Amino acid sequence: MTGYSVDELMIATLAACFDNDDQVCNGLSSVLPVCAIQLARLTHAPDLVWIAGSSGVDPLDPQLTASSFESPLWRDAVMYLEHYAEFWDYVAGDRFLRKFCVGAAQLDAYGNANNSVIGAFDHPRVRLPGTAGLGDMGALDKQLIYWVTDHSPRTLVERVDFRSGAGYLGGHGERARLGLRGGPALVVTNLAVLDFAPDSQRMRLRSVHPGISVDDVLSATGFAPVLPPRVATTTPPTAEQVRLIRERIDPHSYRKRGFRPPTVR
Amino acid sequence: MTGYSVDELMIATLAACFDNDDQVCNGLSSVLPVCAIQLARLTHAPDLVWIAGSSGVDPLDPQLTASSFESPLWRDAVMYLEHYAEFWDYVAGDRFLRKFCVGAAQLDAYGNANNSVIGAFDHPRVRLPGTAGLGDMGALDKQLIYWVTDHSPRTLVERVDFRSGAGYLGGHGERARLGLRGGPALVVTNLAVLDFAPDSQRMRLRSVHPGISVDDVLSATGFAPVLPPRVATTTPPTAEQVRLIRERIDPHSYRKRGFRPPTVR
Amino acid sequence: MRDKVVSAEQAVALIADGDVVGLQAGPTQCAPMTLVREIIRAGRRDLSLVCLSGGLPVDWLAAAGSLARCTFAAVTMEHFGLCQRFRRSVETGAIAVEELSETALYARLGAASRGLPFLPTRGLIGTDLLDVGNDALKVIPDPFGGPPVVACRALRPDIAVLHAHRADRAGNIGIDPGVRLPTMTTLPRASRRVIVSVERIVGSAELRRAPDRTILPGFAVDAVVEAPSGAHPTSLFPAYDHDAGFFTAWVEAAADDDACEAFLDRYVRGPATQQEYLGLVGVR
Amino acid sequence: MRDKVVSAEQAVALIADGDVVGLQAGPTQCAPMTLVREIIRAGRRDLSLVCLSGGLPVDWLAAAGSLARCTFAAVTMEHFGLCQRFRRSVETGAIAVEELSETALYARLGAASRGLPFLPTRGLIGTDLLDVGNDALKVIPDPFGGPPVVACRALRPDIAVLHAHRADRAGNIGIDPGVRLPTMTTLPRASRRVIVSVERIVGSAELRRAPDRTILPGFAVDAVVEAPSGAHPTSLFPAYDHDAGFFTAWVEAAADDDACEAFLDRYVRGPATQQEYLGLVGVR
Repeated sequence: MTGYSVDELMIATLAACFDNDDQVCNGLSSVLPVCAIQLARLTHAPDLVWIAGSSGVDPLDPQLTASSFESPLWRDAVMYLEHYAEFWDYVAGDRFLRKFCVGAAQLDAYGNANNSVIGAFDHPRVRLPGTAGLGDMGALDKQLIYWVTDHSPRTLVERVDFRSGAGYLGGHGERARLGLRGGPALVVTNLAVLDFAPDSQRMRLRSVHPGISVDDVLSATGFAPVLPPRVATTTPPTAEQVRLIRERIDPHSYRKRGFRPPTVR
Repeated sequence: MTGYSVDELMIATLAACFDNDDQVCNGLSSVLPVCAIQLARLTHAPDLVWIAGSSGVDPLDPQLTASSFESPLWRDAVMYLEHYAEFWDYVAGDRFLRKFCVGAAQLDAYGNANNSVIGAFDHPRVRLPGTAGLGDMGALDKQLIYWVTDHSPRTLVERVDFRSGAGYLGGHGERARLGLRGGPALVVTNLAVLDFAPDSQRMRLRSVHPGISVDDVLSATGFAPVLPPRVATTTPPTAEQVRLIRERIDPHSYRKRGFRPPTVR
Repeated sequence: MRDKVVSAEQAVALIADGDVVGLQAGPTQCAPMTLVREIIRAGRRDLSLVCLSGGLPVDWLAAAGSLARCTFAAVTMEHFGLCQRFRRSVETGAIAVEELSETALYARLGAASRGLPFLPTRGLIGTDLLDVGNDALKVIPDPFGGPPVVACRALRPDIAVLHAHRADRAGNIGIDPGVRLPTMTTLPRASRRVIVSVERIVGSAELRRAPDRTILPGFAVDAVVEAPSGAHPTSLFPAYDHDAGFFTAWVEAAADDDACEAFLDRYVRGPATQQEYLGLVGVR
Repeated sequence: MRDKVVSAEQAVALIADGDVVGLQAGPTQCAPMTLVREIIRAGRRDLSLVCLSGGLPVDWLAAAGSLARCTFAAVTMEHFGLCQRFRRSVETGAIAVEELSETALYARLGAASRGLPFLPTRGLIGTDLLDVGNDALKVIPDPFGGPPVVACRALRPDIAVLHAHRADRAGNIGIDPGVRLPTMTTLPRASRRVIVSVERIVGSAELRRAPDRTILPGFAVDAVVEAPSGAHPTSLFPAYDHDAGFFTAWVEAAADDDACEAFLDRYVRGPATQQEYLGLVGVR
């Protein structure tokens, strides 16, 4: 077995965000983060506490299905968390669950996210699923890690149609002035990895995936990200990581859903 | 078996307060209300829902001990209520648990209750146990049913040293003007039964127990209660009620604790 | 003992046109589907739905024209995609929307269940959801000098509708070991009345063997309906998973107006009883 | 896996003089008595105790001079009467008091556990507890136009101390079927650090057989101490009842200064280990 596909690269990149002392949960429609959490637990972060589906703590024998929110995922959990009083209490404090993987329909240059509407709120062109927990996570002291399977000018825009979740708002410290701590930390897409420039808090290209050029990324992005002097190449997954993903974590390839045929010219 | 003692009369009087559709809980140090709840369930109110020790719903086989707050009391409960989110939620709403039996160290002419201090709050002569749930119950839309085993000028006073629980405050509608509904409904003592005059909301003598005169009550009371034209005699418990209390509900006579030797001249 | 067990039809008679209805449902998780079908069969209109993150039942109610309004944190069927009938009804303005974050929705329900006028959240700050004219949300100062919070006004549904594993005739509701589903107890505590469908009516003695798995006391439940597989096609673990084939069939039908109506006629309005429905969908 | 199991002495080393200590205890119900004895043995001073309705452990801590302050809804040993040493310390001014109603205390802890600056309650209105200079309570208007409520400022103990049935080495805490004791989960969620003593350390596999009976996740627990009968003389149902004879002996000793000191020397400061203590009090 040689090679890897982009989903596997993204999983390995997300996995590297989790430290051994972290706790992390996954939400709805989050097969990629689930694979990343599992990969981290099986490699560099064996003590990483996973709250599967925001419900089951530290499952021993999770069964990945097409859903990242159904009961098989937290098989053999050591504890169930009640969603309102337990899960959200642990999130809302400042000690636990400091990192969140977030998928969003639209993401803008300052890391604000939209899962609500395209168009006007009251008469939208597209009614999206809704903010769910994103409207909370964005306002709390969390590191948001965005993942995007469809890096395109439609998903990465200069300004979101609607802010369902607070990123750096207009940038340049506006978030902190509103009294909010934390904020977006990383954006992992099917083309590149981006972070946020410290001063302007505008999205910055950090690395392009092997085989993707900086120009590929720029033409697939709906705004001009900050370009550092040198753009690295994303570290590809190791053969062992790929093996774990394919054989152990996701043998049925649920992770492939949500990826379109390559959109890069 | 003939006759009855005053604890049994009080139990029967309290039991008559509970209707078949009510829910009722008991707190700490509440053997008398527990006996009354059980008596009601065994006689006129078989469907009365009892939340034993504010913890166990509808126990089938409660075992009365010296404590009214330990686990044997809710043996064979159909549900346990968590104290904060479940018990207090059901209390704080306006649909359930509309009546509360309350014991207090001091009670005043307008039904305010003190379980906090005798003397000044910061340097009390006597530090009492504390308000517990009384400070909540008094502010909610509940009917408070006070029970007093030691009717004396020390326990029934013109004005409590400290308001741990709101009754009618200064009377004459002050409670309602503060936006509070409900309030004290009945006071069952070892000498008499009192309620509250509709206009002044001052305590009013309703009935004296058999063998007790109105003057006995007045000289044992630290204020002048409202006297209606006719003061009835409290209905004594029936032989069947006494038998149930003695043989079935409280065979070990825990209910006798807290009663002093007769204080009436 | 007041016997709370009634038919689905009798239970749904407790719901009036225009009511605020709290619905227990996840994207594919446990919803009271027998009762949802009955609501549609009974032709209820102008309902204001309150549902944390419901999927297919929200889509059905939208498709049947039962909804005037919906309060939610998400409406989605997860891997089966957006709820297309709901989505279109919102886009045409037929259904008004109150979108809340999860903590804000919990705060609104929690305030109602606690008899409070509001509860605060630190969520939503920095989002546009505070700027869409929602008068149930107010940014207020912290009286102790910290940063402001969002006061979320109590939301008290007229009726809560949910599904669980078992109940006794007095209406005490028990669940099998497992996660307590989101809003499963908050929603009924917040609501004026409560209807619960269950897999099985059992004797109270069965509940008394594990009182810590009783989630609602009978005094707070108005009606209980026995409905085996009553969450189908949503999941009720550990009893059964969601029916992926049925979800897919609905997604396909929902794409077309006629197919959608035919689907509702066949599966929702057609079967007169739960047994008939289960036979039709091939369960058991 | 980070192993959380330590000795009582090591656990209590996490508590500093002057700390705000949240104590799980009822009037005669489950308190972490092994840890309370260790706090006294270690000579901790100036503690601010937070305890919903504790009894004997509060009295012991008062008698030992460990307390500067106490936040409570009640301090009582129910049928064993008032806590006489605590009472006298308050009457002499040696211990300052913050008395709260139950909902106000829950609101203060609940706000801390939810990361909120305050939570409101409708309790306390009309009582003098709002007029004793407690700056953690403020009557505020309802921003939606209803009657005012009492905002209760978040109270975040430095450390929570509690006792339960079992834990695994990762610090996941499990209980036997029964009531979840008041504050048993609220208090640790509100606190910066958490110490739990348990009857038995078990393998994680035992907890995984009934995850709905795990009440605290290991990541939120800092230290676990194995202490069989570690709640004695308070009760831990269904394992054991409170020890009425021992309570009575304490009540008698507490009536006299010398007898009180002798009692503490014998039962609290004397035994070096839990086994020695249990031998002394005749348990097992």
